[in-house]
Amino acid sequence: MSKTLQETARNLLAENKVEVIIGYAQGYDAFHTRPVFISNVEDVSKLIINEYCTNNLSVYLPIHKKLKVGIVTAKEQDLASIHELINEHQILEENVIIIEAAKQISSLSSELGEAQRDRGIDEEDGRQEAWKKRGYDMAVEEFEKLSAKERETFWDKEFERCIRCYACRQVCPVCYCPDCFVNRTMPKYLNEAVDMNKNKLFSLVRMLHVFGRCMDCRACNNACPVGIPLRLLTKKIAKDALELFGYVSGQGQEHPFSTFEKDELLEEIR
Amino acid sequence: MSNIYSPNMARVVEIINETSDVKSFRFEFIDQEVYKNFAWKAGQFLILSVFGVGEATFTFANPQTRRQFVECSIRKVGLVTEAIHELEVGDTVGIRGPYGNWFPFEEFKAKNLLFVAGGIGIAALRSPIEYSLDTRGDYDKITILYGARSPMDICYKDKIVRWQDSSNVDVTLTVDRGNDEWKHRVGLVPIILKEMNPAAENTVAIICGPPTMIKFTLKALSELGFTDDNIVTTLEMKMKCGLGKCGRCNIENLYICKDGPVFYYSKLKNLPEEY
Amino acid sequence: MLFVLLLQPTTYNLQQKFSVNLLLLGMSIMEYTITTNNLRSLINDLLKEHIVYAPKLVSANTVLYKTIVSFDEYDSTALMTNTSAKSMIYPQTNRLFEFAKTTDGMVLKEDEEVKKSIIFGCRPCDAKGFSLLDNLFDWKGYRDESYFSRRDKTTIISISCTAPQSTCFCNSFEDWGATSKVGSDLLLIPMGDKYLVEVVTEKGKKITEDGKYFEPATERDAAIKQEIEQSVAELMPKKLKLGEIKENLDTAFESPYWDRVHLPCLKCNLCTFVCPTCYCFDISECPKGYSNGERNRTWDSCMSEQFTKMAGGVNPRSDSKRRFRQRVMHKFRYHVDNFNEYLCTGCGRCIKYCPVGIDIRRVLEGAK
Amino acid sequence: MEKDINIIGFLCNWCSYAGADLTGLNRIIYPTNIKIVRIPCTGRMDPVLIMEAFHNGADGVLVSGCHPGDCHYTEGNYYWRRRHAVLKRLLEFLGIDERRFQATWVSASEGKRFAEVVKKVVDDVRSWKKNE
Repeated sequence: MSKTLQETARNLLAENKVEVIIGYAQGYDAFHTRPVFISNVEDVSKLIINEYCTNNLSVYLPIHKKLKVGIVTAKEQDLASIHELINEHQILEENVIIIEAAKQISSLSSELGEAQRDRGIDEEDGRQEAWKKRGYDMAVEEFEKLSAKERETFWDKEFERCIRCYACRQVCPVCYCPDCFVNRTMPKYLNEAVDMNKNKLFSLVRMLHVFGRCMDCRACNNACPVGIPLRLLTKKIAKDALELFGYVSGQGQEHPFSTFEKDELLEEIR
Repeated sequence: MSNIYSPNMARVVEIINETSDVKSFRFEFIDQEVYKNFAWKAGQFLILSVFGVGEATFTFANPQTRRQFVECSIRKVGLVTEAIHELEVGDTVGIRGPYGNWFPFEEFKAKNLLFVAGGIGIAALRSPIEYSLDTRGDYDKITILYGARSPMDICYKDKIVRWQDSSNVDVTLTVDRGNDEWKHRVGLVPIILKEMNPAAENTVAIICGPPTMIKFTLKALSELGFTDDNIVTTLEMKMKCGLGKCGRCNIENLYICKDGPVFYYSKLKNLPEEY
Repeated sequence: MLFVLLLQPTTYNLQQKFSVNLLLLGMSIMEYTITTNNLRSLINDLLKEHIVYAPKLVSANTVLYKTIVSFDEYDSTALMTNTSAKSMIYPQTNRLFEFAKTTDGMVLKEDEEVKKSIIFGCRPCDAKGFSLLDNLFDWKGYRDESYFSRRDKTTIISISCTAPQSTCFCNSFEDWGATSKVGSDLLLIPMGDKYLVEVVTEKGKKITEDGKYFEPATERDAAIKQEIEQSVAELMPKKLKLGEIKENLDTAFESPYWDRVHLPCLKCNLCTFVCPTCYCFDISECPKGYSNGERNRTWDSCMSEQFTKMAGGVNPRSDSKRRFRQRVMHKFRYHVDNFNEYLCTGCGRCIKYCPVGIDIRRVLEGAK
Repeated sequence: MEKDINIIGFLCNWCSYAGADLTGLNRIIYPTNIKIVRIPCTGRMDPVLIMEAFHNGADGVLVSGCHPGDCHYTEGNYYWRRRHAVLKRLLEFLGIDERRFQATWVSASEGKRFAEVVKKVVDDVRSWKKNE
């Protein structure tokens, strides 16, 4: 598998189709990989692809938007993120060549990937399918059954240990704002002093900002050094998007917050 | 105070509007005992706190020879400086310091002094200028070149008149863009400096200003024959503690707040350009 | 003869025997053993007068130093906590003082006396971190009381490592091994159902002075200790040639190496926040209402853009490369120039938790 | 005395704020637990402010704007309705009781309705606080 990938990468570089290949290389041990930037043909042998390729490499695209990049995608979500970034005009489609390893390593079929490239699934079924494929499970529903008090206690305990390293934000492909709201000084939303409430506020507002744009790629969840289950939140916003607006991120639909219908959600606010 | 980060209380006693965005503030310590032990030298800096907003670093604008009060000239650029500009006479602020090193005047004895200031850089050079005027006998000729963006941006107008009146002091003013009433020179500092053509022999150049100005002034000075160990500059960096601990103002292993802010160019030249 | 006699198992009146012991041998025996059960009792005793921090399982795969209320909360199985022990003495948000506007003007109130505390189950790499911080906070004639008020009242009881992780590289540092004592007050070396106790400082001695849980160590214990050291050393990864690395870094500032190596780094603050030695901080204001508030010292990171950005917008370390270089250079070059020691203990957290798998060992080895 | 509840009301400048004014002009009595913040339009409502209010000790938050179709800026409140739906669910997910965060429509002429709304919100928040 890695051999095919290396071959593709070598050809792309040799034919000058890309300036750099962003892929995965061996990490500090056999169970970890790391992102790697390859611009020399000699280095392509570093590229590997296996089930430990967990990073979403599309996060590097807005940073290097001026380069012609070949990017390895290891899962459906990575692919979806790239298309989301193109949709949001953060990167130019012609600057990106996707080396889709997702087909090879995941048991998921490539249909979604095909559809992604066409950008625009309109049938309800397609979206439902995409939603299921990304592996959402039932934990959100189970969590919702808890009482408000139990939920609050749960999150208080989780966010109490947040050290606000902002790894979750930095690894997120759609968190590309050059000036994040937490860094602003006028008004100063977040004080430098770290407390549980403000940690919670940061994550909640981040979730609202990535609502409908989050591909549930798990990058933030994996990055957290203290194991805060951020995936529970990303799954929740994905679920709400589908339930409220029939929306699945990365499918080329108009973002739910940039449009509305006059006769919807009539029961919500009276 | 046991805590090295605790400031001493001081009161604003006078506010002078220098230009549209620069004000000079005069502070007086509430505890006179504190002030007795508060000895600074021209070139050092202090950390000023506005309670509820934060701290920021400023150089002393008046030299140790004129210590009726502590004076700082402050341009409005950010959160803290904006809050300082809102202050009124009688308001309480916190002051801690003095920190950093100072201009090595003992090494300047019997030499000519050339001060080159650009923009708000004059605030950092005012204390060494006034110090050298107060100890006038120790130095030979004193030349001052001060450039600002426009006639409106010239600080210390009344003081400059007094400097000009002192004996054997040559003050040249320049602006980038003049107007009808402007009787002094027009042009960028490095160009005017070359036109002035000061003698490099037995002269120390003391410069302060924005990075681009410093860069070109250094070039002009070397063309005029100034050697690197006869150029002194003072650096600006973001600082939080002033004590060499917070870790942000370093160039290599030097901390600007402890090993600086005053550097000979001969030393600075060998450091990477991370300032 | 006498020596052997004294090493018989004793269960009572230990304290008296100890004093005899010390006197007779004319030297201070600083090694004891303690059984796991006695350790439990010791910690539970100490809990009466101290705040005790110990590794505690807080959620799946997350072990952090937390205040414990009984020995049973201590998680002895975890090799390493997710974040380092530095926050116990140098908290992320450390209040310097409170201020209040009163009729007498602005009044500052510094924090009251801190309570005595114990960090239990600290790994030697974390303990070494404190010895590095000690030097820093007492540097250039300024002694930082907000750090030392806690430091002086904290006793560090370390437990040596039995097996390194694939991210560990503490052995790269001079005189360093699994049973290194730098920074600890007491070092415990696990030996099956008991621990060998090495007394390192006066503070540590105070805990053993009480004596009722301790037994003097035998020659056999010392032998076992050596065996353990040996076996752990064998498991250790290959050493970094730090001397060479420092020499390379001395000339590497302008090297094009940094143009490549920083590329994967996303500039989160993770590596610096989980590090036992990263100390850079910010001083920030936390207003409470119109006239009150507090001033805090909070951790800051050279990885963040705001770290060196000045009010006018000028930033000497504006790009990713410069910030990445600063972190590596500070730890392995600048700090060595100033303190003659590396600002790293080899705990490997920055490698293990880096979201993009940057391995500082590899970065250092490649630097030219 | 037991500390009474605090509610922060974010009212749109054009309808609900005027409605609240009318309540006062008509001398209609309503609970004083609500502190009002005027915002330009519910479409401009920043969720950070709502979280801030909760974290700074507010027991409840009420956001009120023009009825759908009546927005001064034509469609601001439609956008708000969508964002509110998401925010409300997320706040509930994080454990903020649904009674504590409420939204409603009050027009400039509905002074009486505004008093009723505030009464309802205060009652709801009180009932939540009682079980806390």
